[in-house]
Amino acid sequence: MSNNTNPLKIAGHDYQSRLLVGTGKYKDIEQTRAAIEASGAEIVTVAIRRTNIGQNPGEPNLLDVLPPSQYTILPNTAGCYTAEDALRTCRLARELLDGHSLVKLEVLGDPKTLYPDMQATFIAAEQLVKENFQVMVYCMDDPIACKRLEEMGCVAVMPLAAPIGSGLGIQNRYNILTIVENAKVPILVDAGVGTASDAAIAMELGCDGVLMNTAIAEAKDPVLMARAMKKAIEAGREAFLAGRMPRRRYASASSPLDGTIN
Amino acid sequence: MSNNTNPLKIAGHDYQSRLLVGTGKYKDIEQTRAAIEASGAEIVTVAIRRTNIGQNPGEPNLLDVLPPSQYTILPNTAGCYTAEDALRTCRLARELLDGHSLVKLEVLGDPKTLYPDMQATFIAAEQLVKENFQVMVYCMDDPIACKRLEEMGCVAVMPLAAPIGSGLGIQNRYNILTIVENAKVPILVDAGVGTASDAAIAMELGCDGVLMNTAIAEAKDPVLMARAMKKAIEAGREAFLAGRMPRRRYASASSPLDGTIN
Amino acid sequence: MSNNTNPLKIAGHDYQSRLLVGTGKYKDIEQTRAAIEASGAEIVTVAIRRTNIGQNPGEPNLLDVLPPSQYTILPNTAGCYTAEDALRTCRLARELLDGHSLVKLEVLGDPKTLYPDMQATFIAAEQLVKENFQVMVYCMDDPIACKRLEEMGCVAVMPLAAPIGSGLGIQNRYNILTIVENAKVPILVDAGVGTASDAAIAMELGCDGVLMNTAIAEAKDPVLMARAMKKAIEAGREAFLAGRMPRRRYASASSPLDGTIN
Amino acid sequence: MSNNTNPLKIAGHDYQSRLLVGTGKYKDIEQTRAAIEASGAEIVTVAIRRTNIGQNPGEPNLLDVLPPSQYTILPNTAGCYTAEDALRTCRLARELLDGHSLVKLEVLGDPKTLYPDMQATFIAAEQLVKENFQVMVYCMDDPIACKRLEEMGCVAVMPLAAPIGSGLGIQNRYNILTIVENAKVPILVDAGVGTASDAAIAMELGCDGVLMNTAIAEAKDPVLMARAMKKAIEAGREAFLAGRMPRRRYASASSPLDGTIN
Amino acid sequence: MKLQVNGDVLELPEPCNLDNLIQHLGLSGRRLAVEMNGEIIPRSEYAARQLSDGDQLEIVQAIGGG
Amino acid sequence: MKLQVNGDVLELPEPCNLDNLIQHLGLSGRRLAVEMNGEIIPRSEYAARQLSDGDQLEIVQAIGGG
Amino acid sequence: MKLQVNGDVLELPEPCNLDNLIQHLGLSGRRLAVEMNGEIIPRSEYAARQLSDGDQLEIVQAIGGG
Amino acid sequence: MKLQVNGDVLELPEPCNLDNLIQHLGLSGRRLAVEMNGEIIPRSEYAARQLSDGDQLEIVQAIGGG
Repeated sequence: MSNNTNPLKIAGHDYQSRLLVGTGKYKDIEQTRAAIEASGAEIVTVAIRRTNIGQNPGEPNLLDVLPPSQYTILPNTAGCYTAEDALRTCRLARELLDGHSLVKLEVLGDPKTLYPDMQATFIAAEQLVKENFQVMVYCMDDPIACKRLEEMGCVAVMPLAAPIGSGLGIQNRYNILTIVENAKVPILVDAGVGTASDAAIAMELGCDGVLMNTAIAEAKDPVLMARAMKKAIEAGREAFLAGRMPRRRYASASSPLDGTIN
Repeated sequence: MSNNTNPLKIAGHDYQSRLLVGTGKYKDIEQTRAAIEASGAEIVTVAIRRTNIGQNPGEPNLLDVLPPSQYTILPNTAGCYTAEDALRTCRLARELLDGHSLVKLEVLGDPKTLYPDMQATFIAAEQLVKENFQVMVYCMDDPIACKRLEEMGCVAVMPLAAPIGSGLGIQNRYNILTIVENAKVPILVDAGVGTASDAAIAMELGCDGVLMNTAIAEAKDPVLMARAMKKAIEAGREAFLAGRMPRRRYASASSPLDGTIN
Repeated sequence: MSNNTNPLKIAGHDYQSRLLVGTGKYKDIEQTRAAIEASGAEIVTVAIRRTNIGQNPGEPNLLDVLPPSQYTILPNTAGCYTAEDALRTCRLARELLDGHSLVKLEVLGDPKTLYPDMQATFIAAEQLVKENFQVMVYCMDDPIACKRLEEMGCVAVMPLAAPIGSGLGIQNRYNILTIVENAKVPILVDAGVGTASDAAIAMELGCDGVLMNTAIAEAKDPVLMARAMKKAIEAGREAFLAGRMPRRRYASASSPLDGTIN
Repeated sequence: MSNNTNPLKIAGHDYQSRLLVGTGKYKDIEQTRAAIEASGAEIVTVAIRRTNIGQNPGEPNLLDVLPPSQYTILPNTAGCYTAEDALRTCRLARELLDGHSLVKLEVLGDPKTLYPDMQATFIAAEQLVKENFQVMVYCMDDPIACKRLEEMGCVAVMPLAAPIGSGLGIQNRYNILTIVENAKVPILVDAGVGTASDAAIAMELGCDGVLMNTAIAEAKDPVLMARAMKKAIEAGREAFLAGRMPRRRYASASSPLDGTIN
Repeated sequence: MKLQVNGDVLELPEPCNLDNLIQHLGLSGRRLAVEMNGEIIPRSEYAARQLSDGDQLEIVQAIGGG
Repeated sequence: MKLQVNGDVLELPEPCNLDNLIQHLGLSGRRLAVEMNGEIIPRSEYAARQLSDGDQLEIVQAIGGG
Repeated sequence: MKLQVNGDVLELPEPCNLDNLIQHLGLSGRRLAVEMNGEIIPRSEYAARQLSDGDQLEIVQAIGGG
Repeated sequence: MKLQVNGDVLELPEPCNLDNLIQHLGLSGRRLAVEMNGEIIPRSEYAARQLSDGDQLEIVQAIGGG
């Protein structure tokens, strides 16, 4: 059996899990912890937000249940609609995480679709690379743009499957396939996965991993769905490595034709 | 986390695995054994064929590597185009397996599609039930016919996803969904699965299990694909039980909107 | 340009239009008339129902606005759940239409899906052929069953695209394609078309025609939709005859590559 | 019946036809002429290329059979991989066509996909608008980018359905739908249509028109396919205006339920 | 006598033939078909067909349907 | 006597029972099932079953199939 | 003096350094990052950074997000 | 003098204007556009435009394209 334990390599680090998860939308911090543990994810995204002045200091902190010692914390720039806001957010994140420079860049173009503003994304990506950030970039499923982002020095390129939180699954498989074929850095599908088979399909297309949040957090049973996603990612990866059978329009018998009684 | 370890119940027996596999099309008997072990399947189908008179008696026998003590052997009627041939094959199978009466009935209508002849299938199913066989029946994805077969006393109904050995995946999801909603006996998708995500989709539709052969045997690496299928079936089952998020046409942010800097 | 005016031949009659329409669900009889005129249909289906005793005799009668002199009236057996009811309905229809023996047979299996009961359909079809009816038969998209109905002597076979009135479009294109390839009698897609492109797709698959009702009657503007359907059927037929381009995964320039300035 | 004869308005001109066609890939100039006539198109694209020095002067010229007096000639920048080449090509085209300033801008990113380089496309579009060109722009199906191009002053935005010449049909319907909903200028699907139903689907999504070349030129019978496309565009447009029926998962009878005999 | 017409009971004085019944029901001149005790009655025979107590009749017409 | 075994003609000296036949065919000890003239023969009866001219036999085993 | 902290105006007596402010806000010991007048302030410099009237501060933390 | 025309070198005797060149190339009367050293030359100016050694010309026409 071919070895399918080759790890996912991002910015020089090896990860055994190819499932990356967000930490938003959970009922509470305990459900967050339990779901992320069940997912087996090693990279978890967080948002950077203003402290609520005067909030109860005793309140548990996200990074207490997801310690950077155990998880790779991936701060994102969710909510940023300009390159400048994204840059400031990344700089704050790096200070917050003691110089950890891996960031997920997203510069949004519109609140209805939460699709990226690719022009602003290019500007922010270029500057972040200059400032020695290791940039994982959320982008359109545009093969030309994805290649450009790789050439700029992004450490991972993360085309969307469908709108963030839509759960519609991969809308354009040809684009994802083309992006994967052209890539020299990891390609992770980011956003739009709705259920386990969507994640498996992304991996069967040859993606190096999948980043999701809503599909787990908004399932009726997030912890069980997290476990399902872990298996779906592994199943899709192994199916990709195993090499699927060819599609045929007509049937092909599984049992031998000769030796039937009559 | 809701308990997803409820077993698959067929004819009064409990099975932990919801993946059923065929034993045809493998390179050799050792590959058959290894792939089936990797699949975790507990029910394996076999064909009933004339002994090759004068074959080397030392040649390993399928049932030596898949001992009925360890696996539930499911003899099929593959290759039968009449109810009568299917009946004779089932009777021989029962004698061959020391009275074990679980059979997979398929009466084929045409060698190009290997689709079932439903009229002949009804006739054979009715007679087999009379003769106290426990009938698992391969059939069209026709909700009315599937219900009829259940009413006749079949212990499991197995609508096709696509032509046997085509690897096209589920062609009509609405039919499978309707069949599942109407059923009181296990519904297993039989035939047409091509890769891991196809199996996950069948389970997400609420099927009780999936029976496949070509998708594993004709993968470039059958043993690795068998492992992928095991995980895909579990992933799809757990996703079904976990209750997927609703689909939305537009985006829904995973990170909170307030507290962004500016 | 290849001649695409070869008519649709059913039971020895030539029809210029390949769109057959139902007459149910319209706002009133005038809208029925206007929509059917706009559709260009020559064959229209009607239901056979008990006269409302004591209804206003002046009330306009469907056959007054759709005179059998101008339209081929196709009585259906909608609402029949047994072969016997379907037979009685067909006999009444033939008397009602002065011996006109063309009927649309449908024997339903279940009110939720309105899918045909194929066993009962076979029984009714066989008997109707014996009684010299010209049987156009509503059936599952089951290639084996469709061939059987042709062999029984049905003059047209009408597999469903999706449940009656669902508007979901063709759910299983491979089945329709296979049915068409095997057929010696006209294959008409019956039921499930929702909009113009669905009708075009049916024709591009090689179907000889399409029968629809809800897609027109439940459009916001039924008369305009009827006109759209007329064009869609012609477009799909001509595209089928014209022979579509091959699909390619990659691009192929429409403009010559040489002679570009630089 | 609602009026569906509202014309397509581009840069202040009214067009009755919503089908725009290319002039490449035909067998000869006579087939080009015949197919374009059959298509009913009023806007036809042409490429700008170096004259073949010393070619036979008697050779018929494309613009002789497609006189600008009768057709709106739309010169494209096919084959240009930089903004600069596209600009030079547009300036030459304007001189060639006596100051006619309507152009189809395409700046390509890669010869395998012929997908646009959106960064270069923005630069070229901005400059062309400054130079008073009326820019119809080929672009990704990216709702944010399409809105930006509209805001820059492009007179029509033309997202791709699939790679040029692929015939794969619309790959991402949600994107096209979103682009249409956001737009104040005409949205034309450009590239990727393969057969009549693909064109109808584009129009049903609310697009203002479709531009195609290969689907007609590479059909076995281009003239018949051109006619099919003309009808498909009208059918799709009328279906869009007529307002399709809602999709339903279950059946809805077309014939009344009461009054059935029994 | 008592007839069953389209599922309802109808009381009529004898003698009465099918033609009389159709007039009585106000259906004269309409395009109809009649099944009497499971048998189709040709239009031409309406006048000749005497009805008797307990006869089961189905009188149908064409209406809009798909 | 002439037997038909799995579609082929086989000539054997009488007397011969089903057990002898299976030995003769080198199939002893294998997991088999036998249909003789359309009837399934239980394994336990092989020795008791005398074969006679014209008997039709099907001898089957399980092989890989889906 | 008047400071702008996370978009709100905050009035504090001088002298006051960044460390004092964080204590005042009850955020001591929490994992934070601070941007002061557009510049990131390293944690090690909080005590050394005197605040003056009109300073703009952003104090952020990590929260759940996807 | 040496000109570059559509990427090829062309040798012509001076004096020669753009109009002469087009005649020389057998392109008179055809629907063309000309770019000379990166600048579009209006048709009306062809006769007035003297060519000189090293001039770069692009002469284009419309052809079939999508």
